[in-house]
Amino acid sequence: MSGTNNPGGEHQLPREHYLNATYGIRSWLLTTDHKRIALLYLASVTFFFFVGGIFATLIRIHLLTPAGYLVTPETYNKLFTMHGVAMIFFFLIPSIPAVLGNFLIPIMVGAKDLAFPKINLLSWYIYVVGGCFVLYSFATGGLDTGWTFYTPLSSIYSNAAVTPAVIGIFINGFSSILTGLNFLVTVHTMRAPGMTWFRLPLFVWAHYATSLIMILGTPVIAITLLLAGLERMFHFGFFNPAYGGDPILFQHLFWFYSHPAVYIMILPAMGVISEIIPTFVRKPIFGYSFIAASSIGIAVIGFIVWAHHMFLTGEATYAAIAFSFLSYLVAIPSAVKVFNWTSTLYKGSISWDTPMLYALGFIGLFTIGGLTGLFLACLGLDIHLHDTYFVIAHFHYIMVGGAVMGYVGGLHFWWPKITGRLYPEFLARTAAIILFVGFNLTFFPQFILGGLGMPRRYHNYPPEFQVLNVMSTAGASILALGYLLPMIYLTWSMRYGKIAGPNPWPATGLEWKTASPPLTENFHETPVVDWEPYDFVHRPDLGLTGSKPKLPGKLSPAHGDD
Amino acid sequence: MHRTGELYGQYKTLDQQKETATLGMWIFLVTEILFFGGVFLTYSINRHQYPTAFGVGGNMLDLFLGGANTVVLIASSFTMAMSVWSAQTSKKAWVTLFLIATLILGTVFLGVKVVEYKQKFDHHLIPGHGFDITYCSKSPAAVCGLSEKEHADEVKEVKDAIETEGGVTALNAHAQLYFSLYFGMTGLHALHMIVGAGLLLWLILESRKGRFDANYNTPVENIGLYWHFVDIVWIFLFPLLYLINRHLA
Amino acid sequence: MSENGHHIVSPKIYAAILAALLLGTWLTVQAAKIDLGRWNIVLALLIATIKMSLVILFFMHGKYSPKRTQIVIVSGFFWLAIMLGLTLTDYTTRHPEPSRSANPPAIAIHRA
Amino acid sequence: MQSQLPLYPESASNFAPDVDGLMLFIIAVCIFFAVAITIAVIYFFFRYKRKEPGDIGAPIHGDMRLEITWIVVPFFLLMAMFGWGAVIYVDYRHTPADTLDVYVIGKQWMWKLEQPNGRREINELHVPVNRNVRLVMASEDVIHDFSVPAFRVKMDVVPGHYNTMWFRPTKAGRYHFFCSQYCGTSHAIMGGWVTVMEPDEYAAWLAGTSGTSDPVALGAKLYNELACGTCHLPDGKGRGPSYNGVYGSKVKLADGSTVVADEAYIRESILQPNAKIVAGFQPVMPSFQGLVSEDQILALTAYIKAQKDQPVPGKSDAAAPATGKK
Repeated sequence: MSGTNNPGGEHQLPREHYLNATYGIRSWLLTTDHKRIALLYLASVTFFFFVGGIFATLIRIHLLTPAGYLVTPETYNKLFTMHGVAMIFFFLIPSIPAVLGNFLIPIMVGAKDLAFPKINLLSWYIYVVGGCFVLYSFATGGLDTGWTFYTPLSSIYSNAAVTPAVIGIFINGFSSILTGLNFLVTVHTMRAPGMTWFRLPLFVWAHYATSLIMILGTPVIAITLLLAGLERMFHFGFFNPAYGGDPILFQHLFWFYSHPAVYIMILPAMGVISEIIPTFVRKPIFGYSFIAASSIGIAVIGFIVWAHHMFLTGEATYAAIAFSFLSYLVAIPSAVKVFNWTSTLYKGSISWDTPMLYALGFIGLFTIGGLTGLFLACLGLDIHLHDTYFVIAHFHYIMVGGAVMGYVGGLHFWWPKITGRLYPEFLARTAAIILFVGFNLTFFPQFILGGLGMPRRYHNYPPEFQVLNVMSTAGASILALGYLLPMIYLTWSMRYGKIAGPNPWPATGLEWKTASPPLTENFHETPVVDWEPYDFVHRPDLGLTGSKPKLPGKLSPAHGDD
Repeated sequence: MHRTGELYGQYKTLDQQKETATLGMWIFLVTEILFFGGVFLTYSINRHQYPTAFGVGGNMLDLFLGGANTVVLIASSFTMAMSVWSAQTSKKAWVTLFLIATLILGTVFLGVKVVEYKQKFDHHLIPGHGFDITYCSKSPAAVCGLSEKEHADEVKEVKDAIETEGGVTALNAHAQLYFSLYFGMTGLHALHMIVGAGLLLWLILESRKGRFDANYNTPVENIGLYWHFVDIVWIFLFPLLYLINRHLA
Repeated sequence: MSENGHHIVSPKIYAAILAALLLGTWLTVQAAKIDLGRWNIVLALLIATIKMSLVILFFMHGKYSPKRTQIVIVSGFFWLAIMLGLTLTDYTTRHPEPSRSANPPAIAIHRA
Repeated sequence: MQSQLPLYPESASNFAPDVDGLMLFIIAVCIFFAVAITIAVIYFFFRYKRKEPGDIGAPIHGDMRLEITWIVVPFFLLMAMFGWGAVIYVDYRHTPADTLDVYVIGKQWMWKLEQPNGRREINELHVPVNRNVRLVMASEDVIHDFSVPAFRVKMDVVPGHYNTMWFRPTKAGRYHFFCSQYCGTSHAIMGGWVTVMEPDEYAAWLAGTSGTSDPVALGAKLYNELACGTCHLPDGKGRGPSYNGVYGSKVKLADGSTVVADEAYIRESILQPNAKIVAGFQPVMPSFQGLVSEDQILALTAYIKAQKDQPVPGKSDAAAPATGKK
């Protein structure tokens, strides 16, 4: 562990912390401590991740042969639908915000808790109730509409258990809204003295942007699915062509949320990466204000690009051109982030710890995911690539290569803070590399499949596509192993890991100024912030005594943008 | 939930606590704006496409009941504002009285809504297999409680609409779209009213204990914000649903 | 930020707003009875928007709220405008391609 | 035609070169950036590896000139992609005046197509080479999508709308078409072949000259053309019952009654498939009223009769009668 430990020898766990403050099942189920709620979320999103993962595994096994290997078409359709619903609504959207965000945001801004702790607990219960509805739907007939619930397939033609699933996602939406509301209010009103807006960690900026999307977008998906549900249950006609309704309108409403929802998944991961990189490079992040502003930019522009999912529905040509243009604009803030992260590495002091490996993996995969988005935003190419495996590969690079890598990397980075213990470094690096290799082997062939024109959501396919599908399935089996490993050693380390101490890396944020694990109130007394973010030079408390490289003459630190 | 003036652990001052609660409420209302925005959008697109059928549907609603309900709801918004004022000026008895007045007005609104829904049911205007927009014009005037003139107007209007829409099937389909939206929108609104009534009931119970005064009135103020928001939704629903084509009738 | 958002609005103003709202309701009903063509809807929405503004500014104390709250309110409507506006760009600029063939397909039209 | 590991589909329409050119441009830009970033990351990763545990990096906070550069340069590249793409798209959405119009109906889970002269096809599309073809498309139920990768075109088929798309095939041959918008259970088999023919061949095909007069052979040909075999598998495991041995047998219906499978029954099953539903099957078959002439029905009946002596695999005689629609 290349020099990651504080000087000063062995550490001990603090005598009292949030994990041992009270005991018993009630103390967890009725807790209002944001850190415990984060762990409740950790358990529940992990559950859904494995539910979704099992579906994914079955899908990939099924696609080994052109004729379909394993299941009937009905079952296959249910598998990919339930994979999507479980992963998107119950894993990716809550993963980083509700687990890491919940745990860290109050500590990072120097508060004792979120603004509304009871609402925070409520949002977890809402999540659980929504999740139960969806699991009920999975268990009683499944769901075969695709996670997009396009009408009239979902509202009229499907014979599966659509209604409970729609209700479940509707309910779950309120969990998301309340989390976002809590974060926004907390960032506005609960900052510690000295914690100005431009001293906020970029993780908090990213979550601020995410929360904007959660509160502005989620109500729209809630009402949309409610309308589709009413159409299904009571034969109301909102989108039903038999009554003259327009199924395309459903898509407008659906994507008004569901496109920004992609940014709900990726922005927090970008926040995680923006924390990991300066810590392991030991230098200020390059272009702090540009990264912060690009988070907000992505959130805002992300709201005005949704109809690029609908270029080929018969949407007006003029509208399609406008949405394609806007979609290209959203590429710029994403690119700005990637360039700034890369530049941060320049003249750093880079350690090869696990979180850093995840961060670099993230940069690579997100870059590919982002760049392939340029193909799909392009009107001319979308005619060819729309609804093919190219789309599948693209959004898995963003969501799995981006969001999940960020999540797992973040879990490793803050694991010592959450549990007070370190994970086994060698195993963790191995797992990171397995994940990276497995991921690329799984999803890169799908770009080629998409270019060849293989449509998505096919339970069988023409034989010429087989080689690439077999490669993809092989990659998926490596990927599955990559996910099981951290699951095992992280659980193991909760009890047997080496004790970490308050600031093992060391890092500069407020969360590292308190004990690991923190006490229930986070800080003994309200901290006062008098340092700039990611500043290692003026922080003798970090105990870094090594040599400082000379400043290059060309790139002076003072550009007023920090 | 909140005890009088108590400061919660996560806050430093009472002012911070109040500011936080108000900001939180407003952010919640923003989500409500977008929530209702989704239905308003659905309404706009469909009305844009089928103006005739929507006009016929709108004229089947009872303008008197709708108008009266608008007045009732605006009055309840006023009494709600007054109860906030009473709390801010520590007139504790008046807080309770104004809250009770608000609750009564809200209940009247919901009662009228029930009467209207019943009427629509009797007139075969519930979307589904029994839906028939021509029911009242086909039946004798008395069946739908119309005067001879009103009935004659409706017969003519429906006849014209059938012509414009290109057949009774098309008119029925598109009018069903209108009534789906009518029930969807007013139903969602009524649901919000019911939630609001529950919150008011809780406020009244708390207020009777003399909880709210100039120092502590956040719950009255925030539930007041919610109530006004629900009023605003109706301010838009009324013209959009009831007044589409009144000049034809 | 004005005095912590604790501004007390006098009942007289509330009463005046009540009167204005009732007047607005009466006006909108009367306006609907006149045939103004496409302007009927514009007028109805204009009156409703004015009524809404009165409720927000006075009943909901929007006029006396801190700037931050006002930004929250405005951004809510701004996003609503994005949703309505951009969706309408699609619907208002669609021009269905006229079928150049005189005989539409017979097989097309036998929907259940 | 296809190698073991194909990388890109055939190029067979006027749009294919346009789309491919743009594709190459974007791929080039993307590879440039992806490679540049990867090289930078890997180089920095090794070059600035931490030497001493206590080392820190140079406190560089940013550089305005760089920020502006990497906002402005990508912006222009993106606008180039946008503009180029928009040109192709506008071309694609504006049908030229002189098209051959083919009507396309999507239905769970088959395609029905009608040529300008009224000739109908199921899951097959015949078009002449080098002629602008417009597809006018409607759906009977859910949203489908007509997609021909070799032509680089696709378009959703939406219930309640007519959507159109056009292309000009540039190379004779047979190309896959797919349903690209998920439409329910058998989405994956809702596809077929586009046959691009030389103009004279197409004219001959359109006139319906078939070289055979043997009704069984004609029936067999129709059986293939109408894609009856998509559902009516010989082993009875398809979505429709098997024909094998059905003629003259007693067929058990869903309502519990029985009917003898004679000519009239077969004809009715083709024209009004939902009038009598065989026990154990769903009423999913579309009507072929207007799609097949009376002669063709006779040919099909002859073909079905000819399957009389073949045993039904995997089924005992007692269970065998449970078969028998078109």
